[in-house]
Amino acid sequence: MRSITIAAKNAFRISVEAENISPDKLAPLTIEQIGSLFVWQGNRQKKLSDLFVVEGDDGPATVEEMTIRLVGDFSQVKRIGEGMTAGVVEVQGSVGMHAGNNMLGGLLSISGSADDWLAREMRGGKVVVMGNAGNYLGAGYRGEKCGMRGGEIEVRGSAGAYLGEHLCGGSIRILGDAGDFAGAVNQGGTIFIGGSTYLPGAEMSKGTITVKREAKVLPSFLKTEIVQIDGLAFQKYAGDNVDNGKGELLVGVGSS
Amino acid sequence: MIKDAVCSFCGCLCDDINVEVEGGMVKRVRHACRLGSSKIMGHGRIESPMIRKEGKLAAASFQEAYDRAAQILLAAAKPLLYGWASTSCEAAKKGILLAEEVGGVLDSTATVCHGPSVIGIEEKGLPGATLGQVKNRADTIVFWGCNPAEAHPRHSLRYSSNSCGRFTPQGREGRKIIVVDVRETRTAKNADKFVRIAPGSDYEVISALRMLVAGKGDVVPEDVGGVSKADLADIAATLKAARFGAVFFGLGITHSRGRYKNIDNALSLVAELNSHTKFVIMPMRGHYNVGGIGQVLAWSSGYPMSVDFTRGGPYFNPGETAACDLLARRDVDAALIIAADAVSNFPRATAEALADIPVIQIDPYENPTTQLSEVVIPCAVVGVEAEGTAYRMDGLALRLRKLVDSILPSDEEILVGILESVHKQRLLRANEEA
Amino acid sequence: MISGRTLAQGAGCESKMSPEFFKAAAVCHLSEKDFKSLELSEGKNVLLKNEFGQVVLTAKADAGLPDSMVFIPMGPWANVIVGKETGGCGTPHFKGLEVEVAATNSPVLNIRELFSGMGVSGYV
Amino acid sequence: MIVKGGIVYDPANGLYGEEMDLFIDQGRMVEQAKGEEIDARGLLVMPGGVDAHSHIAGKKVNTGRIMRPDDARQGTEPRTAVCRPSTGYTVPNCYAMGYRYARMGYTTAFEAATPILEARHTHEELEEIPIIDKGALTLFGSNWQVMECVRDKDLSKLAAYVAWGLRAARGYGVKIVNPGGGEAWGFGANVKGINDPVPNFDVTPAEIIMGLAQANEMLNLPHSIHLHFNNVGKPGNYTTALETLDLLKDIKPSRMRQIVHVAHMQFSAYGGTSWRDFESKAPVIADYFNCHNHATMDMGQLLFGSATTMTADAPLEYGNARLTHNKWSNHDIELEESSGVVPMVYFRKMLVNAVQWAVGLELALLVKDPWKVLMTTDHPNGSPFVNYPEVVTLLMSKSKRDAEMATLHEQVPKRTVLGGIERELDWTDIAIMTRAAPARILGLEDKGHLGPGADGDVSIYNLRPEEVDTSQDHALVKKALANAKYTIKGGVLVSKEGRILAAPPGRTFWVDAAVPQADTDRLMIDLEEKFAKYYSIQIANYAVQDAYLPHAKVIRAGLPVPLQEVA
Repeated sequence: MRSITIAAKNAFRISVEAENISPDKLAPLTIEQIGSLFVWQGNRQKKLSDLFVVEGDDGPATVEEMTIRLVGDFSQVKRIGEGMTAGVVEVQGSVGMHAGNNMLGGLLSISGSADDWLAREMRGGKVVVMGNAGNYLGAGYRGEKCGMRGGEIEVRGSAGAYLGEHLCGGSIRILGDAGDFAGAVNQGGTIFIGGSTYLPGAEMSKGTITVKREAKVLPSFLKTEIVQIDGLAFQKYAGDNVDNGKGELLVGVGSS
Repeated sequence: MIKDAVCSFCGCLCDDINVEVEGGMVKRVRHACRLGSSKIMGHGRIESPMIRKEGKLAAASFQEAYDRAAQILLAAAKPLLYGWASTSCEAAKKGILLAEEVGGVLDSTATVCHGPSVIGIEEKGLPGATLGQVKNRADTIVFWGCNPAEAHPRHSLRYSSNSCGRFTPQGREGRKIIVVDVRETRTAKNADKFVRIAPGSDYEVISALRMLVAGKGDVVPEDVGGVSKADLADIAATLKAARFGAVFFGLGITHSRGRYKNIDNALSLVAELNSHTKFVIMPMRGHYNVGGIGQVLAWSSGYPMSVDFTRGGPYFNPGETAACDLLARRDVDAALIIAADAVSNFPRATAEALADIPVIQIDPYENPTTQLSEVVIPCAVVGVEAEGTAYRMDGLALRLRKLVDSILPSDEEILVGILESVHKQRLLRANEEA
Repeated sequence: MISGRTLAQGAGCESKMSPEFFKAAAVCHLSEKDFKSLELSEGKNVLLKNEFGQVVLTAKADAGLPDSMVFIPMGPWANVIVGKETGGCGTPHFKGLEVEVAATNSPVLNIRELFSGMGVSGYV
Repeated sequence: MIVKGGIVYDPANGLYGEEMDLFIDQGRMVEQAKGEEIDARGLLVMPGGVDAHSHIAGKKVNTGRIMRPDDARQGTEPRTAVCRPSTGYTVPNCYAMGYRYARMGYTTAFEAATPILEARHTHEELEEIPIIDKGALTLFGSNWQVMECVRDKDLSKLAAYVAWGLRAARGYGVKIVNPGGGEAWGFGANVKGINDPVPNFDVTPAEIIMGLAQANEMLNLPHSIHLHFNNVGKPGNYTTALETLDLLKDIKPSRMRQIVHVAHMQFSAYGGTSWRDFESKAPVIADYFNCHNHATMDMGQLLFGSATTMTADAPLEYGNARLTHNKWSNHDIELEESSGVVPMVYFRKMLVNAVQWAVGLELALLVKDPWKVLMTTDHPNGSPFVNYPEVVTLLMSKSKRDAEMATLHEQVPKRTVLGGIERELDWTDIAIMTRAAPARILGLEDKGHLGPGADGDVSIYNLRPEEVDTSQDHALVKKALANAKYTIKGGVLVSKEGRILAAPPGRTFWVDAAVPQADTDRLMIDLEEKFAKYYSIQIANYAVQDAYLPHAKVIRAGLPVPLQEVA
């Protein structure tokens, strides 16, 4: 195994884009080479070592062997773990937008919270967030028909609006609440929300959305039966009928 | 007397304005509404460029102002170039070039009005038409969350409710007007049917209408967003019975809970109505050329607003790259505000972020943004003192005329001045380094 | 609370420093019932308060408004009580905000006073 | 400038692969010149490519961009010292259009459809496209004034209107899209065939087409009518195509060229009664073209992958959107037209798409005379223009076609004849179909050839025509065509091996046709009434102002004056 630590030298006011911080990019490089990779801060292209301190095992290693630990304030650092196929990225604290976007494999774990667009267009691997996630978790890019297609996301806290928009596959589990329009245009993925949400499953055509507590349900969903899951009662709905959708929406009954 | 001038106030771009000019001054304006007349007649202006010195704005020359503006932009890692809705496309073109040159983010006031409409259109497309098509054909018009009686005073007479055309010779009498809003506006008072919906329920109401239009009403509950199912069924039937229907929508729907999803859903409703009859939909654009900056930006960068040029290749993502996002996150370090009053129009906490960074203002008029600007550059008013292109709310391009002379440069000329200063200073720096 | 365009606010929006704009935009519309229940009369002021801020405006009865809803012309006064959150899509929530309304004897701030606390601060 | 030692294909001047030097001076081809030498020894040299049918500018193109940020992000290239930034694949930004055409060795492209009312917008975008020369065809097929002149059988007024409309739009030629259908779509309907009357106007598509074709020849316009048939994109529509073509066969051309140019023939060569029994009718269409000389076509080749369909055929787009459940933009233009935009993905394993792919190739291979068929993809309807090298290699290589066929839906061989076509085009054919013929069909005398006086537009490819086996080495050919070794535009070296070296502005061609004043006077009475009652703008604000064409090239045509060009 190869483990390296990247520490942010300070809190960044102007956000940093660091798509190079991923196991795939770093595994084949030595510590020194890693330091000379590029990152962007606004219109300034900088060396990674200008903004971060890199320490740990020297390379190279395979992607699978690679663990990257991020310490310090990464809340304004975007695109961490973009497109990673394997290995581990461990964020000790919070992370900026677009972490794990286009992720194909490996593990991205975040001990704090994640900003918007976490795991955008994810295809595989696993993302775990101990805190909250922002808007557009596991969603697609603007105008795209597909968001997340595969993999697994777990958020211990809450998630923002448009959770899993255009979801085409994979599963998302939120222990807390989710913002408005969770699972909009779901085309085959699975979403579980431990808390409440608002207007879930708008225009969903396939897939399942389970909301344990409360949800305002759209007038275009057909109320069907009450089902029991793990000893809890859920009201089942079919929809979204505006598009003759065959999705399944389950909303907890009377649990509190 | 200048005939058929184009009014540069709102997105209606009325082009039948007659203006009497005497001794280089506008004496009288005919055909324009109160909003347009007031603009064309002219009022209090910033007279000289100003640069802040020891905390106070002091008069400076244009060249000094350009140089200081260029210096601020060049020093910034992430400058924001915001506004563009009340100026010409020619200025927008130079602005985009400037944003590319200094590696900035360019955003328009669409971000605080029809930005959500743009995102909705990205989801569903826009089934629209030119306004003349509505005038000549529409027998059913829906105003959803908009109030043209106050925001676009001549809209109804020239293009919609009260206009007459080839297949609509009776004008208002031959039309059904439906207004959907949370309050009974002046527009609502003149409607055949006013549908009051609960605030934030637009999405649900539209979903219910989509169900009813498609004949799937059995699923719809008895009350949606404060409107009875019977009422909704009645509206759905009216829409389907139209020979040509038009939906105009405004900030009542883009600013409410649901945002772009509301528009997204409305676009689908209109698309589906076309399986039964003919229907079009369009946003009521506020500032006269907010449509134009969107068009120019789209053909220049591929995206219609909120374009981040910091890395050289355009990147777009409202929610991340829009002016309000960047300011709320304090993720900018300089701003050029042109043809917009960001300080007044942004939420207080967002506007406060502007006080922390150097601001360059280009505007004919003093406003709260002036008060916290580092550089203030007054300009000629496009459509009155300068020529240029603007795009009407339906996307139609018109050429604005120059009615009177001004000693002030146009926005375009000012931006060219700043661009030249950017080049000059960059060359100087390169020489120094060499 | 909802904010939106009015004819008078529109006419003044390119002359923001003018008294006309003040008159047009520093007002708060309430339903007739709410107007009465707050014991307001023509020219009286209301204080609007929420998590984002507070602002004093001249009260106006508006028959078109339902109860429990206030309307403020869009502009700097309304924006004091609008939050900076953009909800992931770039546009702040200008409409549909919860706000507490009370009658007040405090004066309405004019536009310069409104921004007096927001001067140019110490950037470098 | 001297282009040294190239193997030159200039079919318009009877050169079919001759080793020779070329000379350019002050932007034009000349007999002798000095200056910079470009080493083209042994390499394939052709005139700059000419695209006679492409959707590159205007409202519907920009609508495509606005509704497709997903497409824009696919082609992002940062700005350079020479270039503005690029974005997009099927709907590139203006800059990318210029750079990408130039990289392929193309130096001219014509926007295929602009309503007069929105021509200002089109010119704003055309002006922003760097390097290449441009023009825009003007839409007349559902125009109230046109239909009323046709109804009244007032041909001279119609000609006066066409001349007036071209001038107002700064347009190059007469485009007709789904004639009458754009008006019918105003109330959500369509016309079903050339003899189906247009609602409320008492004319048929056939009459509109005939009237405009006759007016076109009365005006002696450089280009013929440019026609998008009725029923485009529908099973069984080949009969509409044949009927329409036959309608026009006896009209006398005013110049040495076709009477009608058919846009994207591929989309109109379908048999069957539904998508179920959908099949190619390319052989029948090709046969008609082989037996008649009054019509030319462009392929409108479809390629698998992403596209954005955009056309003034609005009902077609509504159908596309409903069929594919995709996003849909529509735009009706008062008194003139309608239009629509729908993103599309074409799949190999989808039978309809696979047959469409074959139809385009069949047409180009079965029509014997390459002067009658232009290589296009109806960008971005069939595929974006950057994929032209794929089309060219398919035409040049039977083995490539066979390899592709093997990956398609298994029914394709039963629905098409492509598998049995042995023909492989050679460089002369390609030079005709991508250079000489489009220039001749458009009536651009200084384009598409390398004779003295022609524009100094030359493309040089890293291919040795005397050595390369185009039938087998198609991968090599495709690569070479994608990025010309050198592209010279107006005597300026603009692109080298895919790198843009210079981005001068291109020119915009438009046609100013003279008509008798008396006809214009009669016309103006009608138009003034239309503006007073029906248009939403004033007549004074209608025509495109000269400010929008700072690099205009006006071509004079019309009744009393002989054809001449002025700078």
